[in-house]
Amino acid sequence: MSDSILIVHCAEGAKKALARMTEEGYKLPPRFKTFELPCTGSVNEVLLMENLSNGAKGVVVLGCRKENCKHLDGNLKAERKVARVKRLLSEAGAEGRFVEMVYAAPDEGKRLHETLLGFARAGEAEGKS
Amino acid sequence: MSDSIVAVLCDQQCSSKGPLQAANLTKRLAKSSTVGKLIVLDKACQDPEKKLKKVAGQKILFGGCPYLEESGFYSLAAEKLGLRPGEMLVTDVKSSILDLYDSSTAIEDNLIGRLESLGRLLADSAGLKDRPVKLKRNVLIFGSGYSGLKAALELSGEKLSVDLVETEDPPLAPGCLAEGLVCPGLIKELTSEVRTSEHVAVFPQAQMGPIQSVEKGFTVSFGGGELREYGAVIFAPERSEAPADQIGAWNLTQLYKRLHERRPIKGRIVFLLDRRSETPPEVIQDILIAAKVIKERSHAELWILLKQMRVALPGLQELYDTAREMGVIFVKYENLRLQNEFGDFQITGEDPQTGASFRISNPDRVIIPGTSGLSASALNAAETLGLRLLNGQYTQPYSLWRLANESNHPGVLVCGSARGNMDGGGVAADAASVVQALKARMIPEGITPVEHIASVDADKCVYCLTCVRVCPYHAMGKNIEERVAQPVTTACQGCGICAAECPAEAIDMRNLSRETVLAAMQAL
Amino acid sequence: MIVAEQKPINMILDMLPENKRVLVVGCDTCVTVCLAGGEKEVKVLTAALRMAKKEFAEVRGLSIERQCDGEFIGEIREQVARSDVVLSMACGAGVQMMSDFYPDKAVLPALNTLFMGSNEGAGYWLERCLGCGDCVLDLTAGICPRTRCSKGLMNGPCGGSENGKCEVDPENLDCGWNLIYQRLKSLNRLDTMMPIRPPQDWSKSHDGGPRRLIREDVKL
Amino acid sequence: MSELKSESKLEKLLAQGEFVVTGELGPPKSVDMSVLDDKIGALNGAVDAVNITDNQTAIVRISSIGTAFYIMARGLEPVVQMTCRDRNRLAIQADLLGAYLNGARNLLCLTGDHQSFGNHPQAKQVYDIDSMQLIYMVKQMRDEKIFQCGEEIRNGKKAEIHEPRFFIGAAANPFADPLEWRVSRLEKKAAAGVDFVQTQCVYDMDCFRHWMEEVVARDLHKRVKILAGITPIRSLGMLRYMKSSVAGISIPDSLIERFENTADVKEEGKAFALEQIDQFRRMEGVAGVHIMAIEAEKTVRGIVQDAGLLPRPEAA
Repeated sequence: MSDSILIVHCAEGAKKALARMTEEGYKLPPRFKTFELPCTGSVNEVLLMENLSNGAKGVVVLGCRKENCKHLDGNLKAERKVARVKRLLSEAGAEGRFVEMVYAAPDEGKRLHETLLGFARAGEAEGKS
Repeated sequence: MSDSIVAVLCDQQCSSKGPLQAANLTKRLAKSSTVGKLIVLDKACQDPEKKLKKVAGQKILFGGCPYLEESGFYSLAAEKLGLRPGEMLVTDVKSSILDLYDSSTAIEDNLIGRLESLGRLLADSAGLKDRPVKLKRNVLIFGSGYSGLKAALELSGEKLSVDLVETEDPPLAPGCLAEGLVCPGLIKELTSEVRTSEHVAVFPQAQMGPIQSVEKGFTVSFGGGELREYGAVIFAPERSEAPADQIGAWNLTQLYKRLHERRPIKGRIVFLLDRRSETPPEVIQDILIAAKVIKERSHAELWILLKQMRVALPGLQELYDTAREMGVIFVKYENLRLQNEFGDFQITGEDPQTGASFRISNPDRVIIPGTSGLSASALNAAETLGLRLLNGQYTQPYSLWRLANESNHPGVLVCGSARGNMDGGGVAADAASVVQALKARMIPEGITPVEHIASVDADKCVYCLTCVRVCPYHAMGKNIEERVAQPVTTACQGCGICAAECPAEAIDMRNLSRETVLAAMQAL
Repeated sequence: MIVAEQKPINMILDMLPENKRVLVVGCDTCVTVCLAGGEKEVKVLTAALRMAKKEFAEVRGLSIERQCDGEFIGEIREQVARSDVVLSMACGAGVQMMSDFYPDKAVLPALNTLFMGSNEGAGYWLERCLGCGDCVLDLTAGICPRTRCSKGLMNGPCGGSENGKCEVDPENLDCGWNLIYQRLKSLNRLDTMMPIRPPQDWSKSHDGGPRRLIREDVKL
Repeated sequence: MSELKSESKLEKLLAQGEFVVTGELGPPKSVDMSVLDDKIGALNGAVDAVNITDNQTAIVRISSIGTAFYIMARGLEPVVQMTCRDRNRLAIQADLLGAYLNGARNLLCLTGDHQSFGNHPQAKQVYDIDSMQLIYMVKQMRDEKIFQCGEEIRNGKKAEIHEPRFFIGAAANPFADPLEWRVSRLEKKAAAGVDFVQTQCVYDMDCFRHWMEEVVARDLHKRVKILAGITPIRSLGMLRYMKSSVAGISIPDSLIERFENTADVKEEGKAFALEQIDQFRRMEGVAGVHIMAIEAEKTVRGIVQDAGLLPRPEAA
């Protein structure tokens, strides 16, 4: 297992939130990788599970703010997939891997940065213990 | 066309980073299975045509700063290099790579991973060869109120034929005529114009079934089982205002009605705003106009009590000032109490800015705007037609990324009251903007499907209809003869939700197939 | 269709032997349509097993057209030969066919097979047929009393019918007999509810032993 | 007086035109006989016959038939309740033969509460036949002298026929939905061969009256003796619980109000029961009352006494 954290984000609000984050000067450690999809609604369990089983430490699904999905409720659909994968991981006892859903608006650079770093820190703490 | 991908990076140091180590990157990229060539451009924004001529006709992965995208540089470059959608991929390298990571040693790794990942996506993509689809040149308008009539007339002027459907009686503008809210002279004028227009057909008291997306627009079923085809649909239903929540109070509809009938409104009048929720600016504007009319007609004492006092609309400040000049008393309140003891009615509260308390004794009339939304029959119609509702009230989802008049059916536009609380001027402007959006859809060249359109592998499809159920745009249909799901390419918005939900993995998004996406993610 | 749901992964892990080669086999028919055991679910389960706390020598996945038909099961002979355990994501019929075909392999079920039913909308399936072998839908307005009534009554609603709901779950479960009554009423056929229906011939159901259907007209 | 169908005292009293009173006894959950003896003492002489419930609300208790033998030995007449939940047609017929052999003469045919309400919700339900089919089966055994399968009830081809002759009862619920079909359901039970019914406990007198009017209009009261159900109100909580959580019981708001505004709920409950008995006695088609004082058998005698229905008549 590598320590990389994959951020799968949509091409709308979440993309803009990431851009805003970098514009504001908040930086991510290199273990974070980003990948763009048209909408987080196109994320499913296969995509999350295969990324994790292929070695990613964690996958963060980053979507638009809840009521703001361009495709109506793609982000909410993604949240349900993330919830199922969380359950699968815990049932399978797949320790040390995680999956999270994050909603971000394009004006939330700082908060997004804190949230993402939080996942990295939580992962590290787990690794040490 | 050569199979290898050409990566082009801009190295103008607009961002704070140092120059790209082009030679080093090229060396490392040589191992790549997808990216064949790397070109580092200095100041890509300045005439790259010459520099890129050599690679014209190859698939190009372009990376630069956000300015390139904003300035329309990419589309210009694609045009000049003769690249169709699917043959060029662009990425905001400066902000998403160079600025994202604090460790400068990691930048190179990330950049390579990124080029590799996007290179895979591009390598497997295909240039778009879709022919634009021409929509049928007729429009269905649901609702014959002010905005419906206005839109019908504008469209008929464009030689588009319009079917105007009204479920109530009389067949044209029943709501407006019943309430007399909008100037009756104007309504009469519009209705007679519509009646005489050769391009507008009126369907009184029609019963409609669900709207179904098809390639050339929509089919709509009518009462007798008749199926008609349209290029576009406008949903312009009836709005209604809920009664004021205080007994004896008026809502705005009741107030307008009295104003319209020129019945006197005298004495101490209190507009009580923000009682339940924040009052939208257009309502404040309405109230100021009403206040002005009342003041002009009688010696009323007018109070406007607000909690929020948002001034957002252009011209509102002006109205506000005017009203002040007229002697309307504006009070911002907190801790408001309404007391009614044996007919002795008192409104008390505090002004949070001054801290002073105020008391209004025995007002002659309290006007509390009710929440405004679609009427019950309009909501019913929206449900029947398959339109999604927002907060159970409006058909236009509240989203930063959607056009103001889009419904969840691409090509079904919502208009007037279906978009919320609007005054007369707003409705007219709204009708005009819907007509504009619709004309853009019906341009003679037709509409081109989006790049990441869904495609169904007929061999894998088990015809379970999961995709048909989950598509937010009703863009997935059934191919009854082949027994497979079939996307309506003109309605598909390329969100990929159907592909994610398909249990047989039979759906792929064009230029974004699941194998490519996974491989690209691995490349990171 | 046959409706099934996945067993929790920890239960699947409990039955799988450690350090063996596992082949996860999906079925492209009913269980794909009810989103329990199609190609997508095979991939999800395969990935989950690879990450699980229990170690396996190998986890691979594939899906075949129908696990209730030997023709298709035979097609994966080689893949099965290269593994120690087959984890079937088909209904109970498929699991049994699979173990009939590969008697020297452990064939384990990944699903709980639930019922024969319909898809009532995204994420909602409803039992509609018991397979009792003695259909009475002609008498009950096309609504099966044996399936839709919690007690499988045959002669009208019991006293637990309130506001059209069944007392067993008054929030979510329709009273089957109320549905029948209302439909018959609207068809003006309430008279069909009055004759006393005799006790059912359960020998045509499972109570007559595992059922076999043999049709001479289509035999080879 | 028409010919009697059984040797039941209950049938005789009804045939004599007496306003009968039946009670109900829920067998205990253990073989602690003292509880049973207390209940027997409370009901002995206060009612004409006593229903013995059959695993009521799907909770395991002493069997209905076993308890019936016990109370018969102590001078009470049982009404054996028989549900379709736990037995198939073989077990039911065998149990009926056994019950008859030991002297039981009244039978109440019920569908039975769903097992999900009881203490074994994981149990497999039977429901091989339903209450309607049960009624018809018992009637066939008595009048046509055959088992459900059609065989005659005798030990061999040359042996005499000895059939069990039960006075057949059933439940009727005028308050469940669909309301307008409830009289038809009674009519169907009458056609199946039921001799008497005991109704769900009545709280909504208007609804009950309406149902009775329709019953009388269809002459069903002449084919089936109707005993109106009464469960005395013992607490406000019980009343509210029944309104909110028990299907097939109708409780008008006015009744809840009445009990909210009373100081002594138990006294008021008794007064209400007495009012009801008074109204039932004057209502056309009602042949008696069935008092279901669940786990409060002690209160029955007082109610019957104050209603002026003591002492209970003897069968001629």
